[in-house]
Amino acid sequence: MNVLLLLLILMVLAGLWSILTSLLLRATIALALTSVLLTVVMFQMNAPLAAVFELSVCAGLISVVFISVISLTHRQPLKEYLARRQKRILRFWPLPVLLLVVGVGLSFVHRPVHIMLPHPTAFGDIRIMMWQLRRLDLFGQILVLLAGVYGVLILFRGNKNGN
Amino acid sequence: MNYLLIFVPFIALVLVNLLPKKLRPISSFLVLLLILAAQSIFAALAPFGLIRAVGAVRMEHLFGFHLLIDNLSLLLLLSAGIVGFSALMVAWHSIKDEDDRFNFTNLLFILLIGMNGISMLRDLFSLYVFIEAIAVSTFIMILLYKAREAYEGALKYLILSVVASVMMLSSIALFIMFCGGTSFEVIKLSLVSSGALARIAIALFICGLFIKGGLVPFHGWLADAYTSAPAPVSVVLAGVVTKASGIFTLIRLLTAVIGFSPATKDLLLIIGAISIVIGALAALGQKDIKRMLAYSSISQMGYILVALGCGTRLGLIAAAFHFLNHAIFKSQLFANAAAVEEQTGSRDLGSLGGLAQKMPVTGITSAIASLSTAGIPPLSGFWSKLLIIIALWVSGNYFYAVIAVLASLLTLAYFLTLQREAFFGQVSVKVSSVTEASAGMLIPAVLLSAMTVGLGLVFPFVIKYFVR
Amino acid sequence: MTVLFAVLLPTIGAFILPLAGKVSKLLRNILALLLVSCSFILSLILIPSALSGHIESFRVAFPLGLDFVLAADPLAVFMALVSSFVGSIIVLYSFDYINHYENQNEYYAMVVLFLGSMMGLVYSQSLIYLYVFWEITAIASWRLIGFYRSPKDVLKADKSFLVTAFGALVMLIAFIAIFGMFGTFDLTVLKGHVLPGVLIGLILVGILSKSATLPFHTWLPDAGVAPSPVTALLHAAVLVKIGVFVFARLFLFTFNIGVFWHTAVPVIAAVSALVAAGAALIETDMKRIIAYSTVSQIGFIFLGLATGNPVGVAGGMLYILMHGIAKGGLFLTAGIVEQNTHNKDITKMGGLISTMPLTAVSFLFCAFSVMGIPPFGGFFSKFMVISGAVDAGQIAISITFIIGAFMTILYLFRMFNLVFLGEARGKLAAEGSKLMVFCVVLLAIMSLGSGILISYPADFVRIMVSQVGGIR
Amino acid sequence: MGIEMSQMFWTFFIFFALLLVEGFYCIIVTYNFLRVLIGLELLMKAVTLFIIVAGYLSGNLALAQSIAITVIVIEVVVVVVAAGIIIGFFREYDSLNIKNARSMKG
Repeated sequence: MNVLLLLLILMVLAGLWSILTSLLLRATIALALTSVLLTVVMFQMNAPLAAVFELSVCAGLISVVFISVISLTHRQPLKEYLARRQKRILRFWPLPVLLLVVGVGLSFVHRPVHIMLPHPTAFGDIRIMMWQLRRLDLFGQILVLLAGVYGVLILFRGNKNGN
Repeated sequence: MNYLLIFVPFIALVLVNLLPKKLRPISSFLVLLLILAAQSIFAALAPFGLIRAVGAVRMEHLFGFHLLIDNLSLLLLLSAGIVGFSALMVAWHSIKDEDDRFNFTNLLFILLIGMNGISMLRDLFSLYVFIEAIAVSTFIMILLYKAREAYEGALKYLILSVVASVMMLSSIALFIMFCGGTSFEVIKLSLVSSGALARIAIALFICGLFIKGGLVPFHGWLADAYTSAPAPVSVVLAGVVTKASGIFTLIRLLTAVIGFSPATKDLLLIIGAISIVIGALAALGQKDIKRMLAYSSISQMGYILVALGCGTRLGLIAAAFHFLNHAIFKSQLFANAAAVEEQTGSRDLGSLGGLAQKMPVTGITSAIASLSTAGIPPLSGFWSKLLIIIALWVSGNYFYAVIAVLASLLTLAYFLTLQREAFFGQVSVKVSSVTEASAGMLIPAVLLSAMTVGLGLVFPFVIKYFVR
Repeated sequence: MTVLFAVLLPTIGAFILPLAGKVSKLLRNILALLLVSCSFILSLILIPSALSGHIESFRVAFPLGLDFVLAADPLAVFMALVSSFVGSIIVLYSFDYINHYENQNEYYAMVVLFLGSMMGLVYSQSLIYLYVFWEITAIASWRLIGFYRSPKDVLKADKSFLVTAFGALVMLIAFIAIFGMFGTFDLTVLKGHVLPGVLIGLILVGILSKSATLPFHTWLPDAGVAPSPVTALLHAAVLVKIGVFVFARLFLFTFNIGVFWHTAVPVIAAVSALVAAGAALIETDMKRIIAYSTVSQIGFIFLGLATGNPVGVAGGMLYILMHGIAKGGLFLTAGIVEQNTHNKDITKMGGLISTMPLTAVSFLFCAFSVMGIPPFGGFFSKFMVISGAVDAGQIAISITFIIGAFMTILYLFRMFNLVFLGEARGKLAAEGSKLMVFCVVLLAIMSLGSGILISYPADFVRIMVSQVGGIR
Repeated sequence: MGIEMSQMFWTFFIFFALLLVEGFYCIIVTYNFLRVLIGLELLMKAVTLFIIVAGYLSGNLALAQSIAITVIVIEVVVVVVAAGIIIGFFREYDSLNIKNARSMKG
């Protein structure tokens, strides 16, 4: 439990860093770090399969996507960037305070909750669960992926007009 | 039979993409047209028991998941079939580029599968996955032409859609924790015994659906997305897609899982009434045809919501019937807008005028659809609004009934503005050389307005099938 | 079944007219006339059954109290006869009037649809179908008022649509409330029930907005931008009569209304009659004068119907007939004058009696009938209405209406003077086409004839009134 | 078990809430579409965490994992599509500033 707590605190801090940092590249790295921490949390919670997915897809693939987008779009001169940096602080300093307030405030809430144990018919094994009970989700996933493929085909194809 | 509704389009989609490049666009068009027509006919005739016998074949063991068709599913299947059909017809004539056209058909395939899935699902998370499939293909569809303002519409939609997803997923997590599963039966069974957090989960999910459906506190994205989308896309988007993922899912949840508690009823009535009024008022001030229609959509969805808010059987029937009607007349109005844009190159009401003389078919059909939306008899929109108002009155919500009645006047006012500025009136100089749109654009408009009139005339005869 | 055909022939036939227009103009015109006169003939056939007390009806049962009921009781047959007769003459007149404008197909379709839905309205015995046909007439009048398509016309068409739709929606609320109370829309079932005052008020809003009574009267003079046959249709045959008819149908023949309304309605009617007559006195636009005159005359009809005694109600009913014929004639003569002089301003006309004598005399005959000069038809109806009001003990209101009647004489004579007598202030135009003149002469003779042969309509009306339950 | 379970739930819930606050703050305050996307990503992270926590606490990890995997797949598709849109937006407007997208009036 203590390890989990530490990991979760680190995760929130990494998320905070990704927002506060003024360099987009650093923000991406911080986001990947958040993902990695989430992966470790998942391992701690006995969810290895989801953890592997999170690590490879979120920490890996999404970071690659982000970095390529940044390299394609980010052309800010250094001077402008330094000037902006000062202003950014003004907009973002309330966030840590807000986090602190929310965190402390919520920690006083301790209403008892009744957590329902799984339905007796539920299968404990993830393989059975995924391949036998959640087939429709898989079908839906394929659908989403297909849509994504067309998205890539349409969106990343250059403009026909040549600009 | 049920499985065919999602597998046939899926297999067709895969097969069409394997064809040689030259054959793809035309074959995909024809195949999809055939599927949509078949689906519409199936859904329209099923209540009369003609196809029920065929559909009774049990294939559950083959695939291992449950897809159930009830009358509510047929409603969405029918709407999706009709609207998809019209959108495809419009697309075939308004999308000039072959690749774009092929991409549009492919995405429409995905939308269709998604909507058919939604109509038959009995699991909250699967519902979410299908909604997301629809949403992703919608983002892409809006950007089909990569028009400048479309990026804004798509981005706004994307951001709010992800926020909605977050709400829905949080609620799913809460359901796993407090109800022990995500299928409708499990949730329904344990909802009685579970505490406040399960209710929060319900509220979160409904909130997410409100965003997806563009109801009033969250309606910001809807007008932008509808307006900036290419013509055929806005037909399918306004006609059925946002309704399928928003309102339809809400109806499904209310009837199959949550039930009507006084708090839910109040929420639906209040949000619905606000949507009706704000949507209509916003539409009144618009100069862009599509934007006006988009706000009108919000207003009409408000009607469906207040009908649901009655919590009675009659209210549900009214909501379902208005859902179908809205799919018909709104997609037709967008098809008319597409025809106008195609022929005049403009959607600005200020620069149009007297088009009814230049484009008589478009003019007449749009007048029919407008009046139907405003609830003027004997068109089909009147009957659904009448049912809504009767349902509200009988269930004792007199105040909302009066709002619903008087808001029709606002609806009539903005549609009269639309008719006056665009169709009815003298031919303005800018459109003096305009001709009628091509036959392909007119077929859906004529077909849909024939449905509006026909449904309006035979409605008293078919109502017993609805009431049952 | 005769009832069904009287309704369905024109309503469905209207949509065939544009197709017929593609084939030949003449075919379309003849067909339009046939459809409207068919309703007239079918209504004539219905007279014996209506008077015999064995009322012919047609019914299809639907769930939710939405039964479709048509019945040919004396009130319905009387109204149907008046509107389809005046309507037929107007369609005949349109042959020559409308033939040099665009959108003729739409014109004929809408006119026939208009009259068809009027038939549906008068014969239907269900609140909801009453509302349905009521709104179809609104659609038709919207298209017809905007016939010339200029921005001003279309704006006024929209205005009339919005005002009447507002009234109709308010009325719909009352209908739904009635459904909530009694569980049905069927008037035959609802007969004899007592309505709460609020609902009567709501229905009255609808009725007053449709029949253009104060305070909802402004759309009617504005609707004068429409072609003359259309305004004649609106004023004489269909639109404003709908309100009066529904008043009679609901408050005399179906529901019992309280004593309060027997005083309140005449007061509204009196104010409306006086204000509109005053407006007609100072107006200079020919069609607007006649339009205000309609607003004023409708007040008389309301007075008659609201008195609640046999003489007054019979007077109100006769008034509908007389006013329909005479006002139709006035508008059609105004149409001839307007079309030939290209002018609507009465201060810029004069002396037209020398070039268009038949039109002038017809105008005078119709005007006499509206003024209520014996032996024209209008005299009897006006006399019966006022004597009914006196019988009911409403002396003050009767005196107001007599003043209104004098004002009618004033403004119609003023108009006749300025347009047809004196020296020419504008160009002198020739007589209208033979067909158009024939129509107005026919109406003028009818105005006189209905007075001389008053016993026939009076007998009919007496039988009808004897069936009314709520009359003291 | 009940009290301990409640305590654990509330602990995890606090972190879930904190991540949500971060994400929403980022979406609302920043002017850059890429940063908005980062905010959305943080939200998705929070939700994924919450789903796994739900499975962990209720002992229904198989279901939670399969749901989480599906969510991750959908998430990546959405991010890729969003990236495509953002690149296109940059091509059109030569900037990622959100203020450029305010040309449409509500």
